[in-house]
Order: sequence, then structure tokens, then C-alpha cells
Amino acid sequence: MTESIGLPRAGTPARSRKALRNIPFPAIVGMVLLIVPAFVAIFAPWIMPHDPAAIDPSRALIPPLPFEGSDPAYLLGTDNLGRDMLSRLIDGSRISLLVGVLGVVLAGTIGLAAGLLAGYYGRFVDAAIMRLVDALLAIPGILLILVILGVVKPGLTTLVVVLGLTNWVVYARQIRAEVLEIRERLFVEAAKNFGVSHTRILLRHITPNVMPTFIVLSTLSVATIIITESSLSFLGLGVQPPDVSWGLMLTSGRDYITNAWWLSTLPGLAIAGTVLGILLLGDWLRDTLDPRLGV
Amino acid sequence: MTTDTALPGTASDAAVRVTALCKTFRVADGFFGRKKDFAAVRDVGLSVPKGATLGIIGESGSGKTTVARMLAGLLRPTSGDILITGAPVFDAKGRTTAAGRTAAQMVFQDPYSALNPRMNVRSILAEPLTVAPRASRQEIARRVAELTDQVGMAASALEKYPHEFSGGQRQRLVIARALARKPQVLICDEPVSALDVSIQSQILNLLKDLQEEMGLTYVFIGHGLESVHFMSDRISVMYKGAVVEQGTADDILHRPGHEYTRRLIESSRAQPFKTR
Amino acid sequence: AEGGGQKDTLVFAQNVDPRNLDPQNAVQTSADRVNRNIYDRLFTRDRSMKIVPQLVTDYKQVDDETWTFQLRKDVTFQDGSPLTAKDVVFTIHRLKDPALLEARWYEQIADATAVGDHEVQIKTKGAMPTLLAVLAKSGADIVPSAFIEKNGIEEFVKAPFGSGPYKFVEWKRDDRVTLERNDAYWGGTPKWKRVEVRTIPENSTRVSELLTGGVDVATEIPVIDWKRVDAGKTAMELGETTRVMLLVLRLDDQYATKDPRVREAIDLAIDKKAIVDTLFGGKATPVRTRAPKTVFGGDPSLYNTSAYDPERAKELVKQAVADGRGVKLHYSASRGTYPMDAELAEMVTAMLKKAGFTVDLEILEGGAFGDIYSKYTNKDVYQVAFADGLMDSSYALQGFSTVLGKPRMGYSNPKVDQLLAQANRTMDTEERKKAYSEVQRIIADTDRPMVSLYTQPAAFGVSKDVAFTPRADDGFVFDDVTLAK
Amino acid sequence: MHGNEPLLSIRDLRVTAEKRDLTLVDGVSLDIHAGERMALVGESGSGKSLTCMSVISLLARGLRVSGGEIAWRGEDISRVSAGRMRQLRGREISMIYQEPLTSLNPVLSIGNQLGEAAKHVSASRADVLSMLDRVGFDRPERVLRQRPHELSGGMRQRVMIAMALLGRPRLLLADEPTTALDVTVQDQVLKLIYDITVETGTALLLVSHDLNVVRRIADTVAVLYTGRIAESGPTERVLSEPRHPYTDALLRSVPSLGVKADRLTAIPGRVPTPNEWTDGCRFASRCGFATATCVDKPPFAEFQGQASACWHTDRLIESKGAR
Amino acid sequence: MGYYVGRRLLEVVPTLFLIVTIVFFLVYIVGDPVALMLGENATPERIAAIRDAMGLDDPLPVQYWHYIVSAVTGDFGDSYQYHEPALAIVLERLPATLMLAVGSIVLALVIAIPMGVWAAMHRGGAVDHLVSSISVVAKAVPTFWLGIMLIMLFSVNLGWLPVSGSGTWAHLALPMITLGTGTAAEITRLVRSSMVEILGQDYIRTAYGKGLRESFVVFKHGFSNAFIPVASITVLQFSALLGGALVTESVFAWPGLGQLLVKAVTQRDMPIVQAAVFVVAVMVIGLSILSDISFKLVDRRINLD
Ligand SMILES: Nc1ncnc2c1ncn2[C@@H]1O[C@H](COP(=O)(O)OP(=O)(O)OP(=O)(O)O)[C@@H](O)[C@H]1O
Ligand SMILES: Nc1ncnc2c1ncn2[C@@H]1O[C@H](COP(=O)(O)OP(=O)(O)OP(=O)(O)O)[C@@H](O)[C@H]1O
Ligand SMILES: [Mg+2]
Ligand SMILES: [Mg+2]
Repeated sequence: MTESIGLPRAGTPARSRKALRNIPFPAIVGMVLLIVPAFVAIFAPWIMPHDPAAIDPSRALIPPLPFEGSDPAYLLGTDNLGRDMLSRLIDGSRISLLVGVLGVVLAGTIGLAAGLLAGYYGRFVDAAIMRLVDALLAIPGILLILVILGVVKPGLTTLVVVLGLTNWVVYARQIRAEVLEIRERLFVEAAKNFGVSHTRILLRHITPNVMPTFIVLSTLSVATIIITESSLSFLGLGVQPPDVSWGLMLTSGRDYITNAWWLSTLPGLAIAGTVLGILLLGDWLRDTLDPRLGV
Repeated sequence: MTTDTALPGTASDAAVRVTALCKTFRVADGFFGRKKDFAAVRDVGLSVPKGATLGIIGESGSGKTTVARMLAGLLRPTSGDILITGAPVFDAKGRTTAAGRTAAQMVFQDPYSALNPRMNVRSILAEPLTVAPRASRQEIARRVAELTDQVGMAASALEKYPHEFSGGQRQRLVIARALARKPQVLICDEPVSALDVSIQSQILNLLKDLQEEMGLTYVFIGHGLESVHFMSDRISVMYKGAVVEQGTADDILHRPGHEYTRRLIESSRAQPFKTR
Repeated sequence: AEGGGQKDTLVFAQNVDPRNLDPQNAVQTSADRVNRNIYDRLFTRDRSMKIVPQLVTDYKQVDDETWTFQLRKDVTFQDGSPLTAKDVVFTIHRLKDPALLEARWYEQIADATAVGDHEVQIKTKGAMPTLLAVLAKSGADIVPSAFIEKNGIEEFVKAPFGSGPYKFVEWKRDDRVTLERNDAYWGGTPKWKRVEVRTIPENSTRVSELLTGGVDVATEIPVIDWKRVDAGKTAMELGETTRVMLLVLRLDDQYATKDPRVREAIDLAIDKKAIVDTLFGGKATPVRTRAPKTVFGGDPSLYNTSAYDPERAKELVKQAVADGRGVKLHYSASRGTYPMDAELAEMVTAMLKKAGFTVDLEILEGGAFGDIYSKYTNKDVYQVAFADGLMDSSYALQGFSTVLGKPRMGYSNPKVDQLLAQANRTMDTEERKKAYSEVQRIIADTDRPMVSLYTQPAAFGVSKDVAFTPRADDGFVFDDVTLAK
Repeated sequence: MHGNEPLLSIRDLRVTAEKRDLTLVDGVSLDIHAGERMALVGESGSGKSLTCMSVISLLARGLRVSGGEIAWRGEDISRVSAGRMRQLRGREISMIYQEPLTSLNPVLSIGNQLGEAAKHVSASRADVLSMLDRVGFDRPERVLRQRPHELSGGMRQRVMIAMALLGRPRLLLADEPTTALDVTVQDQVLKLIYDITVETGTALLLVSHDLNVVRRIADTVAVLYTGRIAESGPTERVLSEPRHPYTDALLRSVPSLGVKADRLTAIPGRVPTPNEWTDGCRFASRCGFATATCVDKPPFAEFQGQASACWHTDRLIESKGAR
Repeated sequence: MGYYVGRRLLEVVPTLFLIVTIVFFLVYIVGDPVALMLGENATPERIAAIRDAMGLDDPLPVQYWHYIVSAVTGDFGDSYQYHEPALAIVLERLPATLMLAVGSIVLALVIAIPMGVWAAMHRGGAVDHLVSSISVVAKAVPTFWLGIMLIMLFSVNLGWLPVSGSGTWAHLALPMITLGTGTAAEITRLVRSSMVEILGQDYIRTAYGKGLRESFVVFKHGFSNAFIPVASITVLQFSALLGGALVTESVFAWPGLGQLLVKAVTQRDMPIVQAAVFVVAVMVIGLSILSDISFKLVDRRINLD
């Protein structure tokens, strides 16, 4: 129940290394679910069986393999314009993952900086940042995105920027809370005792110690962003053709759910699988890196 | 109350000299209330001659740590003066002076949180030396090796991380780090409370040895009477933020004046309970 | 939608909610589908789109610029007050307010005056061959002057009323407009006791509602669902619309489309037949003009035809390249604004690429897409659909005049200007037709500031409990729907 | 005190952490008789708490009793059903925990929490009030309405004691009940526990790492080192004439108030962690008497009720004589 | 108490000001709806005339000032589409969305609490993995896809529930499930992790030590402590839920704020956008203050600073 003092502290490298040796089953599932799309995304140009943009109305809506009317040349069938689903899914993985990863990089960087500054310096800096965080939290994120994307024309860069700008608050809040706790730890006090500068304390002492939280938050954010991207596509604000993303495929296939289920179900599965993978991995990272990060 | 028998030496060569030290915190009053002032340390005066040890005892919350942090320049006093080896720890504006940062170093109660878990021992020990005036690379390496040796740790420890050490070993590292900039005064805030019984004496011995070797001055805080008595020449007893009595270690032990001191001694005297 | 015993409630579902129910300030098919059942106009169009009198018993063109109209005497508004010449004059005067969205169709009307209770005189600026068409159009719904003058238009639109067959009951925005039969209607008892016009934006939901009997008639059935809807208890009713999907090109210097060969190549490279077959199961009609057959003046020879010639297109592109002309096209299109718009863009892009063009396709969400148009920032190719609410080429072809064509497309042809002006000033139907025909040929065969693709079909899903045939103006008259036998 | 059947008889208790496959308590045997006050001393991690938790069957998840037997008045309770265990808890065996600050539910009132316990052991409200009075509350009624955060550490520990004693248990397990308290308060609480056990005849198993505490309260003591008993016997004997070098070193390493020594006798090295445990004598690496024999597990030798597990008891006694 | 409430309310002022400003500048750069409304053959002159009439040609600071003044007075101007006061329209739409949101939260809690507690009680076991997997999948399913699927299943195939629209409880069921699923997943995960932490606390051990039954301990001692973290996150979820309503409302033709907003944005109906964002923000902030204060009353241990 209570861990006694003898155990190594959470989040220490040895603990992580040890944990790596006995990774629980769900985490392994998670990794597999992630490695596949990541691999696919990286090697997309080499593994796509067809040109994902090649339109050929004559072979539109071929169902995926085991189903009646399928064509072995198109393992996962074709879409309404006769494009190969498999190739499009592979192509789409790049943008979906890229949006997720870049969005998180941006959100994480801003959020980390804001959280560190607010938590460490307190007072005015804290008040200013936290009021902004409050404000952004009070406006539902997707609403903000909706308004922004109503202005700037949607596209990969815009999407990343917007998702980054709306997701950083989560980081800022959590990291600030974490910093508030860490800055009271004795090693920070010790560093101050012999005159280490604030910058150095922030960089060398505090930042490394919020990393577990940061990493766990990041996994969750990637998942959130991938899902948000598909919602945005639904509202017409996501990635736009000729670019392909899973969210776009999912939404543009939605009219076909009853007639050609694979158009939206396959990208839906791809999203669900990847998000599942990320969340499973995130759960495990949370347990491994920081058992205190409850939420 | 015991008489304040002066120890050898005059005020000028006192390593630590504290006069009329006060610290007031603004705290929330009750659960919903407004802020109010809380005097954690009230009019404390201390004087420790060079090379001697002053023990401070007192119940939990009596202000011991608060005094220690002010001595180490970590907390700005509300009023009062602190001189370490004759130099003020805080300047007129309440900022910690350079002397205040070097002359007194702190050894903390909890060795588990006093070391950054994400830095290896080498960088932990080197860090104080990288602060201006910055030592050269070779100088740092030399000092780090010397420090490890001084606290009785093997050189192989340098590449390890704090969690790979037991509590006692960590406390040695904390002490080594405190010594890095060659301070004259060490402020030890309950340095052995978190340690196993069998380890406590190792650390106490180490502190004694170091004091002898380097002529250090200690302010030694504890709430167990035994260890404070063992370490100290003089003892101050704190109660609710104020020093209620002070005297030589033996005086305090044998002729306790304050009620709290008496209870403390009684509970340490280990007489079997008698059935009523 | 089942009533007790005999079915007497009609439930109609469309994909867009009305912007407002002010007949003079909506310009929106979805609003018109409600309004035209609440109000009457001086004229209306019958099912074959012929202009026929509605509130008018008799009318006369006194001279080129003066018309008189005799009104029916038995018409009352739904609040019981009689509809008189005053109301007609009030409505027409209201339309002179340039801030109202319908106003621009009525600019050519100089004035209207009441001659007694039941006669109105309208003066136009010069001959106005389109007057009757304008008076049969959505904005010309006659509103009650007394009420509005007394209470203001804001009060009026909260519970609007007209002289039409149905009475407004309630409008829950983004949900439904409820109407009930106007038993006192001068034109006989309307068919439905109650009508609900629902708004269901999501295609699959609208289809599901239709299939489960939640609605009787639904608009905009996606092509993919046609087969499914056309079975069991529901049927597809496809009709024509005046809406033409087209590519707006830009003739200004900095664009590749400045080169006539490039524009021609675009026209020739697009296999409209394949597009229509793929995207609409062959139910849309390839056209080469902005004014389809259903619109007055539309050239039938440009209807249901295509200029597809991929070899020649490639050849032209090659020539353009050889001359050092750029063939990189910036192509803007919408997604979700029109049926299959993004798919169309992708298909056209593929075809253009095949012909040797480099295409930079940009697909935009509705607002951003509209911005481009309204800010005149369209580039080489802008894919858009236009309808003609007036059903007259004077509207459809107006865009090619220098005034409108220059800022939009960099297009200006004095000959076209002259033909358009001429057609707009004569009352001679044949002469107008000829002029419009000539404009269309110039556009289609030589100038090509626009490349028209196809007319979009109206795709209604209809419950077999009722019978319904769509109108070419995409409107919706409740009484067009009848109980199935 | 002796001769009759022990109340609790632990034989060769073994507690294992399942996942990491570590034996944390490694063959502990204890007998506690009715009315006896026994102390369990040892350093952090020696298995004191686990031994207690095994008795009341509250081991944390991931830990289990993997061997040995815990006999409660002849019944092996290491293997009984959860239902049977619930009957025993509070009524026959009660426990006070190390952390008074966290052992009470922060959102429920004291009255609520005492009430549940009272209901379980069918005690009346009057019983509760008199028990609170007994543990030193002036206004028991008032305490009932309060919530834990409104009480000081000492007060909370008193509440815990009252709670544990409501059912008049035969055995009270007290796991370092005073460690978290201020020195002077520690004393009061210990005295209270002592008095009550004397009064009610409740047997006590007190866990501590403080030899002073042990000396004051316990009739018998068991010294635990690395999951094994190093030495056990009457307190008086064990603390004055230790027969195990560890006990001896421990006694000598505590600074004493009487004489002001220059240096303390320190035990070199550190306590090995469970994954470093060997089968032989685990104190050998820090022991001045260690020889090659010590790689074998030392046997238990009993001498006048004092048992110790060391190959070199003789040399220890010899050396003391010499000093 | 009064002091705390006062301070908390005072903090709201800069927050609201920030919100209002953020919205203004967003809206400002969005541009205006005039051209969108005029359609195909509008001349640039006509567009300019209408824009001028709507006061859209004023310089930025003037517009900002007008806007701040009107925000303070709660008058965001008339909707460009509806020609009625924007705030009134927004408020008229609020109940429908609130009903949906509250319904979803209630539903989510009803599902999530037992699931989360159950999983926490069997931590590391099959039940735990099952619950975790379900909740992760539930979170990963895109809202609109779920909505469409539910319609297919329950309305089209089984015919149990109406497809879309509003009015009766039956109409509420599917949108509520659609919207509540993601929230339920989120709360399940939260309940589980709080409960895992709480079940490891010393006082739980104390409760068992008294001889209490497991279910009793878990719910009385465990959940009583999980309640506040769960409740405060639930409040935070509310804001996300309103976001989710955008999609759900479109799918189910639910006449709430979400649809109004999506349309207002695409139609550039800025008074509506401003009023809606403002109302939502005020609501979320108000809710969080209320919850903070009431939690503080319930649990006086919480240090809100
Ligand atoms: N930063 C602070 N803000 C407010 N109050 C404080 C702060 N630091 C200490 N205090 C209060 O000052 C008093 C003295 O605290 P201090 O830590 O000095 O006591 P101590 O004697 O070291 O106690 P212990 O033996 O428990 O370590 C306590 O009541 C404490 O709550
Ligand atoms: N839940 C657990 N899982 C794994 N190991 C545990 C667990 N609880 C305790 N241990 C380990 O078991 C050993 C004995 O623990 P125990 O709590 O009995 O020690 P203790 O003698 O009570 O020490 P302390 O004086 O610190 O309370 C320690 O090494 C500890 O790390
Ligand atoms: Mg302290
Ligand atoms: Mg313990």
C-alpha cells in the first residue's frame, strides 16, 4: 500500500530501465499499435501499392478483400473516385501523425515554457499566464479552433499552429502545479544556497523533473489532437484535399457509411487504433514515470 | 533559566552572530479568511564561536528550520541581523550577499529530496563550483574527488544517480556538496532524523571528524536530545518561535529550566513505565 | 408524419436553415421554400416555369416604361385585412432599400404607384423585358404594409404573415418552421393541415429520417444514397435546376489562364461525361453555358454537350509551354458547399494534369471559399456553382459584362457588352434570345472566361405516401405534394 | 505469563512480493501470550510492518504470506476466509498505525469513523464516549463532531487508539504509533498505550525502531534484521546482555545522555536491501565477529529464554567481558 | 469566506476581459459577411455601401472600443443573418445545449463511476484491462461517426428511437449517448486513477482494519474522497463538452448553441460568434467558481490557493 523508503524513487532512470524489462501486456499492445502507423508513415512512399491520388472512376467503390466484388490488387478496396484505400490510408498516416506530433511539439513547447515561468516566478508572471490560461480554458478549444480556422485558410501549417495554440493550456496548468511542488524541494533550496542562478535552476533542476509529466501529457495530447483533427474535418476545417489525412477520409466517407462502409470505417479504425496505442502507452508511461500524476 | 555563561572568545570572532532575529509569515487565517501575520521566529539571538557547535532543540513548529534558512541566506528575515564570520548575510535591501551565499551552507533533514534525482553525483558536487567565481575544469575535478574522499565515498560513486544510494550515503553526498565552497559554517537541520538508527552514528561521527579537520562551526538542529547533546557545546531551546533557554550542553541536560526541556529529558531517560 | 386516419401533415426536410424569414432580405432557396407558401406575388411560375399571374387579374404595358396591373379583389392577409394596391406599392418601395439583399433585382424599377385600391402602376427605367420575371421572383412576396408600418419589420419577422395558402406558426431556428393551413385562402383550401419544414444539415441523418418515415420529402439526397432511397417505402425524384457548376477563369496578366490556348485546353481536357457519370450516376447534364435550357435565353445547342478533346488539349498545352507560357494553374474549390464539389475538384485536377497542366489545388471551407469570391482574390481557376433565381439570361449572363467581368475575371468584350445591353432593352423576345445566344457562343467558343461543366440535379427523396415532382427553380410549393393514391 | 497456550503464535512466517519475487519476511517466529507486551525492533525495511500486517491480514496488494503459519488461539488465520478475518478484526485483534495523520479518513467526521467501528463491535455511544474520555479527551462530544484535520497529530493518534480498543481486543498491534509525533507527545501516547494494556489485560505487539521506547514499555522484545529475527527474549536481558552482535552494535551506536562521548560506535556499511539478501548471516558484512562460517544460515540458540541467531555469540560475550 | 469569494470574483474580471479581447481580434481578422451575403453578381461598390452601413469600416480602435462597451452592456449587436439581437438569440439557444450537455454528463457519471470504481478495485486484473480498453476505445471513436452509427442502429434498423430533432426525451437519447461517451471514457479513467490512489491510502487500511466489508469501505471511504477530484474534473469537462456539442448537434439536427455557432462562423455572423463565446465563457467560469466554492464548503481541507 505505502511504499517504504527503501524503494527507489519514482521516475529515476534505474526504475525506468527496470520497468522496461517487464513491460505489461497493454503497453506492448500500445507499442505495436503505434509502431505500425509510425513505420507506415515514415516509409509511405516506398510501401504504397498505388498512387493515392490516381483517380479512375471505372474502378470506384471496390470493397476490401474478403468481401464480394473485391479485387486482390486493391487489398482494402477503393473509394468513390476509384483511389486505392490502402495507399490513401498509408499516405494519410503521414499527415495525421504529423499534425499530432507537430501540434504537440508546439503546444508542449509553449505550455512547458508558460508552466515553468508561472510556477517558478509566481506573482505577476503567474497571474498573467494563469489568467490567459483561464480565459482559454473557458472558451472550449474546438470553438476557438473553429473561429480561427474560419479566418485563416485551413491547411497543414495552420492546423498545426492552431492546435498548438489551443492545446498548450493543459500543459501550462499541469506543469505549473508540478513546478510549484518541485521548487519547494530541498535540492532547489540547496542550489539557491550556493547561489545558482534562477535560469540554471529552472533548466537544470526543475525542467528535468517535470519531464515525466511532460511526456505523459504529450502522449495524451497527441491522441487528443488526432481526434480533434477528425472533428475539424467533419466541420470542414481540417486538412483539405489533395492532402489526405485519416480524419479527412473518415469525414468524406461519411455519406457512404451505409453503402460503402469501408470508406469511413477503415480510417476510423486507423484513428481508433493509433489513439488506443498512444493512450495505452501513455497509461504505462504514467505508471512508470510518475505514479503521482493521477489525472 | 541557565545563566548565559560566555564561552571563550569575544564577540568579534564569533562565527555566527544573530541579534534580534524575527520572521513573520503572512498566512491565511482559518479556511476562508484573510491573511494574517504569524510570527514564526521572535527575537532570537545566537552567538557561536568559531569551531564550536551550537545545538538547537525545540518541538515541531518552534521555528528551528526557519532560523536555519535565514542563517543560510535562503529566507529574508523580517528584522534582525545575521553576521557570519563578521559579514552580514543580507544587505540593506534584504538581498543575500555574496558572503552570505558562501560562508554558511546547509545540510538538510531529508537526504531523499535534497539531491536532484536527475543529476549524477559528479554534477551534483560540481554545481556549487560552477557558480561565480567559477573554478576551472581541472580545479572542479580535483575538488569533486577530494570531497568524495572526505565524506568517505568511493570515486566510483561519481557516475551514479542519487537513487542508487542509501539514505546514509545520500546524506554524505549532501554534506560533501555543502562543503564544496569551503564554508566556515555548516547549518545542519536535523541531518540524521530520516536515517536508520545504525546509520545515524556514522553521520554524526563524520560531522564531528570534519569539524575537527577543517575547524568548521556548526549550528546543529535536532529534536532528539541525545544527538544534539552529543554534537553540541552549547544548546539553545526554542519554543513557539523564541529561544527560551540556552546554556552549555551539560547545563541544559542537568539543570533544565524550561518545562519543555524537562519533558524532553524525561522522555529520553528511558525509565520503564510504571503501572498506575 | 402519420396523422390520425387521413394523413394531413406534411414534413419536409432541407439541408440549410433559413437565414431569416424576411422575404425581401433572404435571397436563399431555403427561406424561399417557406416564404412562397406564406405570401403571394403579382406573378408566379407554374410547374413548367411559365410566368402566370397570381395576385393579378389583368395587366397592361402602357408604353415601354409603364405598366398597369389590376389586382384581385378577394385577397386578404392572414390577419383578415384586405390586400390592396397599397401593399404592393409598399413592397416594391421597400425593395428600393439597397441594404436589402433582394434589392438589386429591382433596381430597374423606377417607381410604383397605387391607382385606386386594386390597381398598381409600375414605371421602369427604360424598357424592362424582365419585369414580369422579377415580379415572379422570391423578393416580390407582397407583405402587409399596415402592420409593418405600425410595428416595424423586426416585429413583423417574428411572426410574419402574408396572403398565401399557409400561415406561419412557429420558427425554431435550426430545427423547424411550422405552418398551418390558411383556411381563408382565396385560391381554395390548401392541401395540408399542417406543414413542418425541418432543417437537417447532416446528409446521412436526413436520409435516415426519410427512410424511417420521419419526413415525407427531403432535399439534397447524396448521390451515393439514391439507390437506397429509391427502394422500399421511398423514391428518388430527380429534377433539373438552374444551378451550373463552372470554372471561373482569370484573364489578367499574371495568370496562366490569360493565354486563350490555356483556357481552351482546360475546356477540352475535362471529360464532363465521365464526371457526370462518376459523381451523379449520369443524372446531371453536361453543359457548355452558364444559362441552361431551363433559363430564358439559354442556348439549347450548348446544353447536354461537351467539348472534350484530350488530344487537342495536350497539343494546346504543349504549344503554350513551347511559347514559354506558364501552365501552372492555381485551382480553388469548396468542400461541402455543393454536392460532390471536392470530388469534382479532384477529378478535374486529375484530368488537367493528364493534359499536361501543373495544378495547385486548394480546397477551402465554406467561409474561406466565399471570401475569395467576395474579395475578388480568385486566381487561375475558381470552381463554383451559380443558379439563376430570375430564370432569365439577363441575370445569368450579366457577369460577362465589363462592369462585373472585369474585376472578377479580367474579362471585357465590347461586343458582349453591346449584346447584353441590347437584350436588356428590348421587349422583343426573339431578339433577346438571339442576343443571348450569341453571347453564349462567344463565351463558350472563343473567350472562355468561364468553363461551364454541368447542371446540378435536384435530388429529392420522397416517401411513397406522397407524390411530388421537383420544380426547375428548386423551389417548394407545399401543394405540389399530394397524397399518394 | 508463560506455560499456557500463546494467544498468537507465528511460526516461520514468510512474506513475498509476488511480482519481483522477493522474500521480505523470511521465517519469523513469535509467540505472544495474553497480557504480554512485546516489542518488535529493527531498522527500516526489516519487515516489522509486514509482520503486523500479515497478522491482521492487511498486506498491500502484490504481497502475500507465502509460508509459515499464524495461529490465533490455535486457529491458523493465515489461510482463513475474508469473512472470518473480518470477525476477528476490531473484536479480537486491533491495530494502530504508524501515520496518525493519514490513517483517518479526511472527509468523514471522527464520530462517523468511530461509529462504524463501534457498530462492528456492538459498542454503544456511551462506550465510545467513555473510551474517548479514557484516552484523554476533555470533551468527547465535541471530538465526535470534528474532522481529522481539526485535530493535532497526538489527538488523532488518541482517536486511533480509542478506535482500536473499542472492541476490547485481546491483542493490539501498534505499528510505530509515535514515530510521526513530537518527542514529548510521543511519550504521552506511549504511556497511554501502556496504561490501557495494563488495565484491560490486552496483549501488545509494539513495533518500533527506538530502543528507548522498547525499554520503557515491553516485557519481551524481538530484534528483526533483514526479514529475520536476530534475537529475542525478555527486554531486560536482551538490552543489557545482547547475544547477537547486531543488537549489541545497535545499543552502542545510540548516543547516551549520561556520558558525553567524543565519538559514537557506528555500525559500518548499511542495511542490505531485500534483493541483496543472502541465505547466510545477513549482518556478516557489517559485523566485527564475522568469519567464513557466517555464509551459512546461523541457527537459533536459546539461553534462558533469550534466543539469538549468531555463530559467534560466545565471542561476543567474551569481548564484552574483556571490555 | 467572503474574502475568498471576493478574490475569486475579482480574478474573473481580467479573465473575462482577455476572453472578450481574444474573441474580438479573432473576429476582426475573420473579416465580414457582407460579400458572402450578396452572392454572385454584387459590384464592389455595393459591397462597400453595405459594409459602411453596418459600421464595419470604422478604424480598429473605434471598433474595439464600441465592442468593449457593448460587451459590458451585454449588447453584441444584431446578428447579420437574423437581424435580431445576437445575445437574445444565443440565450434562446442555450437551454437546448445545456439540456444536452447536462444530460450527457449525468449519463457519463452514471456509467463512469461504477466502471471506474470497479476497475480500481480489480487493479491490474482482467476487469481493469477490460474497463480501460473500453474507455480508451470510447475516447478514440470520433463523435460524428458514433452519432451516425447510433442512428443507423437504433433508428434505422431497430426503429426504437427517432433519428433527429428535439422535443421529447426519446429525441434526447441518442445525442446524449453520442456526446456522453467521450466524457464517460474520460471520467472513467479519472475515477479509476483517483480510486486506485485512494484505495492505497492509509485510512482505507484503517477501515479494513476495523472489520468493515469491502464494498462498504470502497464506497464510503473510497468514493467519498474521490468525489471532489471527480467532480471538479467533471466541471472542466463541461467546457470540452460544449465543444463536442458542435458536432453532435449537427449530426442530430439538435437546435442548440453548437449549430448556431458553426453556422455563425461560416457565415461570418460575428455578433453571434462574440455573444456565444462570451456566454459560454461566462458560464464555464461561473461554474468553476461555483464548484470551487461549494467544494471548499464541502471539504474544508482543500487549499484553494
Ligand atoms: N514559508 C512559510 N510560510 C508560512 N508559514 C511558515 C513557512 N515556513 C514555516 N512556517 C511556519 O513557521 C513555523 C515554524 O516552522 P519551522 O519549520 O521553522 O519549525 P521547526 O521547528 O523546524 O519544526 P520541525 O521540527 O517540524 O521541523 C511553523 O508553524 C510553520 O508552519
Ligand atoms: N507493497 C510492497 N511491495 C513491495 N515491497 C514492499 C512493500 N511493502 C514493503 N515492502 C518491502 O518490504 C520490506 C519490509 O518492509 P516493512 O514495511 O515491513 O519494513 P519496516 O520494518 O516496517 O520498516 P519501517 O521502519 O520503515 O516502517 C522493505 O524492504 C520494503 O521495501
Ligand atoms: Mg524543521
Ligand atoms: Mg513500518
